[in-house]
Amino acid sequence: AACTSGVETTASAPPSASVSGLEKTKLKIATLPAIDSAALYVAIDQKLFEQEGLEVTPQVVQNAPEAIPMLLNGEIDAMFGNYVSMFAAHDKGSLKLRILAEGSRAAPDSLSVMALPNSPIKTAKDLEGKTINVNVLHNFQELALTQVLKANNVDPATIKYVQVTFQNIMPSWKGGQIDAAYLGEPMVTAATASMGARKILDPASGPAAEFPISGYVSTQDWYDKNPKVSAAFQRAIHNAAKLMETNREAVAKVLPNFTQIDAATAATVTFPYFSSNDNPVRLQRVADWMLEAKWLTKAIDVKALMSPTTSG
Amino acid sequence: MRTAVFRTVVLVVLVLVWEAVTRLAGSPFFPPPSTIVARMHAMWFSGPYVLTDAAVGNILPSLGRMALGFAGGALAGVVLGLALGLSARAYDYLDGVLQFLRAIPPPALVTVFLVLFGFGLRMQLAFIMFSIVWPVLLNTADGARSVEPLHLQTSRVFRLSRGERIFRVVLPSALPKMFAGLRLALSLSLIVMVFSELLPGTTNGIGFQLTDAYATFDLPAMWAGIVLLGVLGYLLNELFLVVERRVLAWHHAAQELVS
Amino acid sequence: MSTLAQPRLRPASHATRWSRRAAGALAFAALIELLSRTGLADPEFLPPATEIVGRAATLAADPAFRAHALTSLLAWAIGLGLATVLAVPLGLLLGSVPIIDAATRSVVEFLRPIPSVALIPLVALVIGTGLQLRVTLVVYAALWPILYNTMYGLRGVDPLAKESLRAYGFGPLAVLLRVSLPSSAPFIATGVRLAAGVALILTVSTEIVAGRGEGIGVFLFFAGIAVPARMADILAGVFWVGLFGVLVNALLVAAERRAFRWHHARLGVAE
Amino acid sequence: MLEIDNLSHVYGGGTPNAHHAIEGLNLSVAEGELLCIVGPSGCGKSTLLRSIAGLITPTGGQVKVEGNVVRQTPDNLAVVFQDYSRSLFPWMSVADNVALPLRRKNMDKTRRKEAAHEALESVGLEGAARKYPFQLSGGMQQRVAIARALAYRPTLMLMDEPFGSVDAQTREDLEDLVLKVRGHHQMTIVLITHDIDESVYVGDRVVVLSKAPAHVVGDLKVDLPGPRDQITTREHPDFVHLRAEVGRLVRGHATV
Amino acid sequence: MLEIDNLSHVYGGGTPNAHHAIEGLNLSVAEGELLCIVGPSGCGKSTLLRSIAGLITPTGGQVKVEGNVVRQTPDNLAVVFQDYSRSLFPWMSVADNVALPLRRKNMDKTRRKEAAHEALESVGLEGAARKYPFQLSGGMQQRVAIARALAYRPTLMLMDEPFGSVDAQTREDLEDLVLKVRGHHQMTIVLITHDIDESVYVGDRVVVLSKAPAHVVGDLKVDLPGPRDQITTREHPDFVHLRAEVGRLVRGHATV
Ligand SMILES: Nc1ncnc2c1ncn2[C@@H]1O[C@H](COP(=O)(O)OP(=O)(O)OP(=O)(O)O)[C@@H](O)[C@H]1O
Ligand SMILES: Nc1ncnc2c1ncn2[C@@H]1O[C@H](COP(=O)(O)OP(=O)(O)OP(=O)(O)O)[C@@H](O)[C@H]1O
Ligand SMILES: [Mg+2]
Ligand SMILES: [Mg+2]
Repeated sequence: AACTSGVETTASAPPSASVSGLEKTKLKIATLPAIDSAALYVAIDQKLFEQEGLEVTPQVVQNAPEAIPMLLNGEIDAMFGNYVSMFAAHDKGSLKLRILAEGSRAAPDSLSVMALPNSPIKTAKDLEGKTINVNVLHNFQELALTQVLKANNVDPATIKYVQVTFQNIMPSWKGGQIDAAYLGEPMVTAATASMGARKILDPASGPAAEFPISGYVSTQDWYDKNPKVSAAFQRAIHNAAKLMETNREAVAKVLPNFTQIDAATAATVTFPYFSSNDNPVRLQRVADWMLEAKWLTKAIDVKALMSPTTSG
Repeated sequence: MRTAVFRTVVLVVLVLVWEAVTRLAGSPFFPPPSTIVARMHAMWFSGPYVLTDAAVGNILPSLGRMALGFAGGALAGVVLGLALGLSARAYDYLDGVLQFLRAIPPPALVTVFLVLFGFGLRMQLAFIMFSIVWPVLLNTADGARSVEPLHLQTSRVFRLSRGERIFRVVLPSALPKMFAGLRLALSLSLIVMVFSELLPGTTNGIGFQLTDAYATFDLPAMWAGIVLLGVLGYLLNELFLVVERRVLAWHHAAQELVS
Repeated sequence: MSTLAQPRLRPASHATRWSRRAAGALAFAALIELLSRTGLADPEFLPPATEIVGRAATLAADPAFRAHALTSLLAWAIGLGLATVLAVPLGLLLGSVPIIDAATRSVVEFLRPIPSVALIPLVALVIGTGLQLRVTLVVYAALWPILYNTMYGLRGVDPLAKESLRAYGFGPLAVLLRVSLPSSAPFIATGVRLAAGVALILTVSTEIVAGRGEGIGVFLFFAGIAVPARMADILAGVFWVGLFGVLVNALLVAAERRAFRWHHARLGVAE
Repeated sequence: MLEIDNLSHVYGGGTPNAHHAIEGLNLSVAEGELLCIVGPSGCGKSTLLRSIAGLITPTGGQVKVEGNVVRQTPDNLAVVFQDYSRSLFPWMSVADNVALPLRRKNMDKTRRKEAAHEALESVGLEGAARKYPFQLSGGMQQRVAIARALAYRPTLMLMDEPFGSVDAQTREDLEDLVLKVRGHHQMTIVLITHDIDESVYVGDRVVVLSKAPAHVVGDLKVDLPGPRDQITTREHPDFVHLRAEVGRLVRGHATV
Repeated sequence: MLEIDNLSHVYGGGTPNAHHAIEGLNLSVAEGELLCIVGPSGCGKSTLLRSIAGLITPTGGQVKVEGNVVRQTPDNLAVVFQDYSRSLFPWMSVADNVALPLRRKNMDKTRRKEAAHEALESVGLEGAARKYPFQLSGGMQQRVAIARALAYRPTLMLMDEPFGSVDAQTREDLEDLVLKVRGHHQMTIVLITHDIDESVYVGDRVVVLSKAPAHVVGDLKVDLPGPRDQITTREHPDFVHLRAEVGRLVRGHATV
């Protein structure tokens, strides 16, 4: 209901018929070298974009904020980014956000707070007052963990977060400079297998279960100019996600193309959930928690930034 | 006096142009200077004794890191530069390795630094020193190598000791070039200080605030950091020039013969 | 080239000098090997030198890595070239017209300490990402050493040399170009050598943060996000960067020795 | 040709170390004249020369060359500096050093080269053209500086102790060379020297300066029969007399 | 005291520009002697001095000072360089320049200062002690270099055209000063000069060098009655004779 009429007309059209009338057919999308952006690659691999009449070129960037200038000056059409960053940018007016399609949600065991085998940390309670790494401060890792800690009767304010880049997590952890490591896949699998690390807490559990992490976004401006392309894009991503639910191999096959995960690891890691439909309710949670953490200056109505799911 | 006026005029005009252009452009990425200054005031200079807690907790540690790193790096640069400039042996043994290290981008070595020095201040200082030592080293070596031959011969004839030759002849003649290196290193140390505050485990500092501001898209805060760095750079440079004018008084006076 | 040491009857031969150089490099490699093998530094994060060099050798044969390297070197070369072309005239201007130096100093000194990390998003927004981003940042950083060495070099010019030309009726510009510039050229060249290193560092560092898929920095970044991080790859990449730095420096030094033979020969007189 | 009017110069004016180098100096030099200046060490001779060349702005009075007040270096002027070794450009060969000022003369490259070689030959340095200044002895460097000035063919030539570092024989040859060139090319020459015999031998006029602050204490016309000759001129009774006279003036004022 | 044995020096040996500066030069100087060296410009005098001071390693032959072959600068040696202005340290005041070498002499600071001021006074520069070298005239700089060497009280003093840039009166005073100091402190002095009169006046012996490559072409003992005096000595018939003799030798070999 919140959507413009233009979107609704597109929405009612059958996928195959929408080939004609697209505002443009060549898209450049910034993605991250992480499992989360797999749906885009599966959609390319399985020719789902082709079916929609789109030709999508992925542009791997090293972090999401880096892509925002590219989005703003038109070097790319859309990007894959985490909601916390995107909402923050939207809130500060750096970007008029438009969510094209949901991407990934945290699956159980795809994120994990872990301790080394000989660490005194055994339970969630032991985390109190400890130092934990995050990839970027004030991001979804902290947001989710805060909720889970609260649910476990741990005061989240006592946790000391330090920003540690990916590559330096292991040396810092081994060197005792962080007490517990906040890991994502494939590090969770690797740390369990090679170091015997113990899982203390799943940050994607309880109140933060199926926590939405990242999605495909563009600017409102771009969306207004390309409503049909947006719908087609959304359909292809959702179709890919649907396919991935039942077909692990389809994912494992594309991972080595854009991540540093080899085929063997790809077969064992825990995947996040790939969203096959858009759901403003679960996404609203992220915005609300950010507001609660005072990371936003005002509430965001997430639904206004999204389109209803148009695929099957 | 005339230059002071001129300088102020240039500065004021540029700031006004900046304000006008950013207001016209209206891009959130380029807030006008008035917004930035207001933000700086709110962040750092509105405390009970001018400075806020955030200023005390971030600016001071940053300056401390910078000062220590600069001092250490400058000293290492002067010592190594003299060694390389004066001794063919030291040059042969060390030059290759130093040129190798000089080309290495410090960000690529963070893990190695982390393993060798651990989290925190030690690693940050190592990082700053490693980055700023080069301009001092190369310019000192150049200076030490281009001492007027007749000065060296004079000191040899009068049998000055090694220490006297270094401190009373080589060092003073290398000083003008060394100062060029030190001046480069000074602003570099501000830059590298910012980088060092992105390193694993940092929890305060101007650089930390600056990157955190960008990560949360608080662009006025990011610009506040940039402007603060610029102002600090300017002030430190003025201080540096005062020292330089004193130390190199003979050099400047001798130069003013012409014009 | 020792000018301070007492004259030795025979200056060290080429063979001695090269063997010393080799000894220095080997000692450095041995230090790393030792740190790693003894476990003083965790070999998982600092592999032994032999492994790094071995890995570097295989990388050289890897077309993907060669493509990365080529991209980086291109950005480096363009950046350094532009920086030199801009900084020398600017240095001549600021170094010879004190009023301009004084008037612009606040602006220049204000701009100098702005770190490239802060500039990346802003520059990217204005001129886009890709080669132009890297080159811009490289130029921005590599400008300063050349600029300052030019300015300080001008101050070291013998006033009598300048007077000599002025006395023949040459104007300030002619004196600047015919006396001040050649006289300070060796020091400017040192500035260029400094800038060459700065440019290399900036190229790779920018790529690590915002490489858009190409460049040694991107290679390093991807090696770093692998699980576990491919430290041997990272350090092998670093090895190539360092080696390139050594080569470029050696080339520039050789060029300096040719171009400034008058300078080196005169200084060598003391031997 | 050259008119010096109540010239004064103070170094470091306004500071406690202010030094009065010249005070109220008046002097005029006619076209084609060769004026020798003698005076005690540190009196202000080089300062005077620098003022004439427009290299310093005197703090008082003025210098006129061909009727124009000197504000910057006058045209067609050449200077041989006292500190000749520093006035040569170390990055150029000797020949290039000599040829460089000729760029002001609208000569093409080959002509410049020729002129430089000619000048070097005239000072006995034909063999050193391709050497660098640091490869020359002190006296040879001094001769390069002289060759550079001669090659330029100025209308006004200023020479600051130009023959101080060469042996007796070469010195005489150079003195005669200057006299010859002056005659051929109608130069006006101001030559500072400490050698009293020399001042009388080459000069049309000898001006003696007092110790600092410098002013004129003696101005003697040298009326010796020309052309001058190292042997006969120096034996001429007028020469002996003038030389004694100049000697008295210099000595009197050096020790006052 | 000083023994020079078949000395040769080639600059740039092995290159096509090799220059034979000295060839097969033999010379010995007795303790306390004042030896003057004269010779044409560029013949190799400064090169010889540098070899004695151990600043260059001659390509052939050897120099012995007090019986020891010179490999590095001998103890208690002082040099007044021909290029005096470059041999002063521009970052030090004149007094500091003179005092610096005295650190080798186990003097405390005040003694060093005193000695420096004394030496400056003796060359007539008591007023310039706190100035910097660039603030002095050429002749004054030269006198600073002389003062530095004198203050050092060396046993062997090498002087390369030390009085070339000062006026006639000061020159005579400095000549007498050197003679006086030599007498008081038992120095051996080797003095290069282009002034033939000076060589005879101050020297115990005058050695004339040929043009490059330098070797000895004349070695004259100066047997004038002491103490020497600027007026009487120069009028002495032996002086006039010797001076003519030296002149002949120099001229003969300068033009060969
Ligand atoms: N560094 C050098 N390289 C090459 N040749 C040199 C060098 N120094 C001196 N010479 C040459 O050696 C010769 C002797 O030089 P030296 O300075 O000893 O002469 P000199 O007798 O002192 O002359 P002068 O009276 O002019 O000072 C000169 O012809 C000079 O060109
Ligand atoms: N840059 C300067 N600053 C201060 N004083 C100076 C400067 N240059 C020269 N003087 C002083 O001015 C006086 C005159 O110097 P000048 O060089 O003109 O003497 P001069 O007559 O050429 O002496 P000389 O025969 O020794 O070369 C000297 O006493 C000197 O100390
Ligand atoms: Mg003078
Ligand atoms: Mg000589």
